[in-house]
Amino acid sequence: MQRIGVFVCWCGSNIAGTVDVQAVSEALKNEPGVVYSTNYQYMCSQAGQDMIKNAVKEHNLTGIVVCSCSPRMHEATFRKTAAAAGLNPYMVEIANIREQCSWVHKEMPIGTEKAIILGKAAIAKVNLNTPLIPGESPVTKRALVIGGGIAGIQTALDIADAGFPVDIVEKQPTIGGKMAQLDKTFPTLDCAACILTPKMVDVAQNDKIRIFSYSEVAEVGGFVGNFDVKIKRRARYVKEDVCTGCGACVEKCPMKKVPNEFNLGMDNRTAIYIPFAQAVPKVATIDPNHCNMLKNGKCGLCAKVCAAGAIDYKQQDEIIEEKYGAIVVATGFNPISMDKFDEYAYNQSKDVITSLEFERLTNAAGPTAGKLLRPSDHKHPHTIVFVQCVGSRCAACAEKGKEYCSKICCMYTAKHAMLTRDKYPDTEVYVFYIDVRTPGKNFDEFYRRAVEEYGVHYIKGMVGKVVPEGDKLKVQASDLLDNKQLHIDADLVVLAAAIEPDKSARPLATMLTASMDTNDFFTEAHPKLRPVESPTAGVFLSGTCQGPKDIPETVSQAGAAASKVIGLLAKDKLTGNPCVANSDELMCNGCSSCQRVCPYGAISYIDKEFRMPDRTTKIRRVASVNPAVCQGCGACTVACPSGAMDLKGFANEQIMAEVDAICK
Amino acid sequence: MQKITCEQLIEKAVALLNDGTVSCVLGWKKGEFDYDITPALFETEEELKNEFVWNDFCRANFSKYLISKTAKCEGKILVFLKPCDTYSFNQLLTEHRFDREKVYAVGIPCEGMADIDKIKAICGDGICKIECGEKIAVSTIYTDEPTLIDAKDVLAERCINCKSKKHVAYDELIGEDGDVIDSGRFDEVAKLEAMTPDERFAFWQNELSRCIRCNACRDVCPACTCEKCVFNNPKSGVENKSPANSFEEQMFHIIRAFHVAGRCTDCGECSRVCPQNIPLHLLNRKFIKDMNEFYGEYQAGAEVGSRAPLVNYTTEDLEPGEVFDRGNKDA
Amino acid sequence: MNKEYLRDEMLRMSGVNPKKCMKCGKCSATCPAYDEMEYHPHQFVSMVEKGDIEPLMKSESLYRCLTCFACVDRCPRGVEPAKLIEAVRLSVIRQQGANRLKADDVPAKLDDDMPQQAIVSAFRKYSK
Amino acid sequence: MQMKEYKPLIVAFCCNWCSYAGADLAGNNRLNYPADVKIIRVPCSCRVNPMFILRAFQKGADGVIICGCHPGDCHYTSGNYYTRRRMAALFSMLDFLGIERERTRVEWVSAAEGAKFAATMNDFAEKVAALGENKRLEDLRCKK
Repeated sequence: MQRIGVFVCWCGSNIAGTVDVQAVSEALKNEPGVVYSTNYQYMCSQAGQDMIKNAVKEHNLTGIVVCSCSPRMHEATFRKTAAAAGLNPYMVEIANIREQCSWVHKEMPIGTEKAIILGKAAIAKVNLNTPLIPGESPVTKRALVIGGGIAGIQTALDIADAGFPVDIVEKQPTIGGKMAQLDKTFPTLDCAACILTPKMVDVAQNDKIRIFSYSEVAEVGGFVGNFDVKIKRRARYVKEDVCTGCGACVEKCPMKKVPNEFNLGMDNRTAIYIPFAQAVPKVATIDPNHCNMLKNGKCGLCAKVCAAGAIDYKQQDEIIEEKYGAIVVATGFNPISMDKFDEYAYNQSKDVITSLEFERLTNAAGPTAGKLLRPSDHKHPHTIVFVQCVGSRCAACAEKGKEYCSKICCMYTAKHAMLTRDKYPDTEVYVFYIDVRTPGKNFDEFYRRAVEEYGVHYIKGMVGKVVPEGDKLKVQASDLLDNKQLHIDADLVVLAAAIEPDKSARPLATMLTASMDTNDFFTEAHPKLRPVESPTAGVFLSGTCQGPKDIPETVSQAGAAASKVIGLLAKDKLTGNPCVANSDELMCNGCSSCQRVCPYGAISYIDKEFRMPDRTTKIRRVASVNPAVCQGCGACTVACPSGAMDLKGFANEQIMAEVDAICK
Repeated sequence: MQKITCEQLIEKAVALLNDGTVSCVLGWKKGEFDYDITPALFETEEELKNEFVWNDFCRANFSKYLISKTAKCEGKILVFLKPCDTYSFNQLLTEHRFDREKVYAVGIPCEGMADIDKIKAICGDGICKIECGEKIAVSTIYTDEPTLIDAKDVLAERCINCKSKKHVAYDELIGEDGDVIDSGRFDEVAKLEAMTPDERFAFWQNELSRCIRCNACRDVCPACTCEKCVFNNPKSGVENKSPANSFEEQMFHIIRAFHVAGRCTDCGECSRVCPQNIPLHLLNRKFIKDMNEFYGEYQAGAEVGSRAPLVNYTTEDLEPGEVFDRGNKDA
Repeated sequence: MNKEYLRDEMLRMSGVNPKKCMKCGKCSATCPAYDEMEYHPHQFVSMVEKGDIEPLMKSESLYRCLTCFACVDRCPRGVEPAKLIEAVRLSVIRQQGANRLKADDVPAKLDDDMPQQAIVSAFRKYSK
Repeated sequence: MQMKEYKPLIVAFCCNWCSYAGADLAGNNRLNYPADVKIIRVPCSCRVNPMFILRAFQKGADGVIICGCHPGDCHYTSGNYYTRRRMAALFSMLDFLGIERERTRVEWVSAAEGAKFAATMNDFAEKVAALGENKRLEDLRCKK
């Protein structure tokens, strides 16, 4: 039997004004388990807390009920008080007689009656409370960043800067991501490479950071502070630690007709290749689908010319196992496929391109060495039509486009239009828009400059169709403000394709038990207050895997994710919330209902041996809750048909006792 | 009349027993009365030949027995499964309740089982002998000549509304597989739904007040496989072994139906074994009907590993307050 | 006629929700009959939403729409302007029905030389 | 027997993160609702077991209301979605058994919706009071 002390707070006149506190403490004196009951003006004051501490000692209390303000206000305070008096802090219950009683009821008798009932419910619960001790788990002081774009790079640099080792897993042969493909960045028109490549070099030179390029995450186990990750390093047929990146092999490789993915297929590369000049790590990779040596054993030229002897045709995929304390997802985005947009003739004409292709066409390291030439005939285009929102804000057909706004297109289109007019003033540039969205520092100024200073024709309306005719592209569009249909003979059409999360994100989310929205963007733990954390403890989000973002936003989110990771890794031990689910193995029948509803993947199954009454043993599959991962929502307790699953601190018995006390 | 003969099944069982595929056979044998066929475990050819029975009264669903039998038996168990039994079989596999490797399942077609109460309504009491052939021949102590009854006329309710003649799980199939049937199994539920709340209350008061809490429904139910039922567990807070009042009866049946909701395959065993003839299956069917209507068609046990509606969700689900506005119910 | 009533009629007949329109103009951009029309597809959507239907009913534009459904196919929001135009057109025909032939009057006007196709069309047209 | 003015007894299960905070806000703003409403704090609406609801009715409650975060806002991401399905099924079943449907309710109340909390409780209490005592689902033995 518990020895419970009841402490009724007046809260000045806040409670005492409508509740007869004296009557409440008197009435509760005779409840089961109560050995002491009193009231005081301010229970939360130092004097009030001392009163509680003294009573614990004097009356040997095992449980405390404080009838006061909301537990959201002072539960933590009174738990500390209890702990100071040597009691387990979870032996404290609060009866909320201020917010939910004295403040909402006006008449003293009614308020007093309800306060007594609320007090009784709290006493009934404390009678069934058990001391709870938060679990502790160690923290592996190493972070994993999945994705080596600007988001992953920035996160890794920031974490390493705090002194923690970081591994980056990147599925391409080099880090750098989409930003490495860009030419200039809005609204400042910095050269993307000039600001990105120094960061890539920093990563390469930082001894806290390891880069697993050409690699993928294959399996994730464990939980916050203790993730076990298997990383698959795909064979690149070149010894990474031996290759000097001299490029002799690339020069000699006879297979020169492989579409170059870095330039989006607008030119060719060799079968052994280094994606671009500033690649990190700067090592060659052999594309097994095109290498003659790997396909049919003939050639071997690269091995012959490699002075370092780095070529290894026998290399195999390799699985690395590593432990991590925290995981950052930075899987980024891709432009959506234009295949379904027949009206824009993307598949019919080489001169209809996406904006990312346009970036490569204007980039000095691109297929045209920075000269703006049409892909079809390498002539200078004189009339360029930009079409915005291609596949963005498209609610009609999920296969075709995305319902959301891709956020970055308005600004990069303004940039493209402006740069084109700047370099080639003889070019007419049309931008067809639905809305121009420029919320950002210096964004609207930038867009207005494109219109006012550079004379870009912004037309409110959409392009309806593009028809290739001769060497022209017949563009039919509407001008809604003039209420006219326009027909433009264009030389080049640039489509601002919507962006979508990388395809690898969905299987990764499953591995991480991190939730995703219907568009495959990762869900944040709270949309406003915890934007860089995933609901799964220890998994953080960086960059466009969480939603469309421009570079400054991505970098700030990357820094925020890093600071969360640092906060986690700085701890030696993680203290959990002790109010977690707990499965009674004797009653669990292993049906898996609880596992299905757990949003955190905290429940796993173990085969457990039970002694039967007839002295035989029986092995049964039973649920086991990982208290470090469980957040204590209780979804599993209701899904469990056998009542084996219960929630500490909010046990079935405790809640029923409250129900009984209220309904008595 | 069943299409597969008893001899065929015995032959199959003996063959599998003798070639060592299985070490025992879960089948039916005669009980105290001819219509009172009970489940039994056979271990020898002799036992099978002497006692194994297959006729219009082999109603028991063996799936649940596999939980305890697979845990005890050394080798594989041969089990005969009617189409409706295969759903329970799959559902138990979904819940990892027995080791599939330890079972050799033989699917057998079923033409529906007879309801002894319907036979008694025709022949009266005092049945001393029943023979199942083309027709069911019923002899009573009061008559010399047996009464011949067409099995179709005395089909059990659950067989009239059979949901599927298709086997969803087996290692081997004897005879031909059938199809999932678009049955009228929800008609009775819909009829109740169309009543006024007062009429419904009266209906259920009448039915549930007969409950004697014998727990037969729970004990036979292939979904009720808890190690310890919440109603037997003093820690659950709802423990009660015998009903003290009408509320506890209702509570028992509501909670039981809720606990098996999404897991119940609608095998109808609960109503079959109820000694008070309470139509308990209607409660389960109500949940099944609701969930089909609210969240899309779902048949528990149709496939192993499927996710039941109550442990699943979409962000667009209807609100609890909207459930009453659906259908043709009174306002 | 009452604006709201007319609008509701159009929405009911067409099953279109013009509120979904985000005013991008792709319907009009894609329309092959644009130059023939006084009111263009996007105007149909916006005018119906405002209840400004009488000018549409009086306009020749109704009969310039080819019902090619390009606008329906291309609309990113699934608004289906062609169905709205069809609804307006239909309501004009229905109103005209008052001073036109009734389907019952058709048989009396038939003669042996009347092509089968014309008879079918007549019934279809006058029974609307 | 002594005739007393009938006061319904209402049990409100409120999730800790939204609705309990919403109830606190109602208090902060001094928004009145009947004292017949007694709140039980649960971590999430998905912690509410149908057994708790039946238990409340058994012990003499006249109405039970469950309040949680708005769908999509659950602190635990998906708890209230499960609540929504479970309670839809349970309420439909209670209705099937002839229990008055106005005695049970699920309402989504955010931490900012103090006014909605008070209004909901006023409305619910009024509806339950109109039904009168809960005779259909009540254990008569427990009634004094």
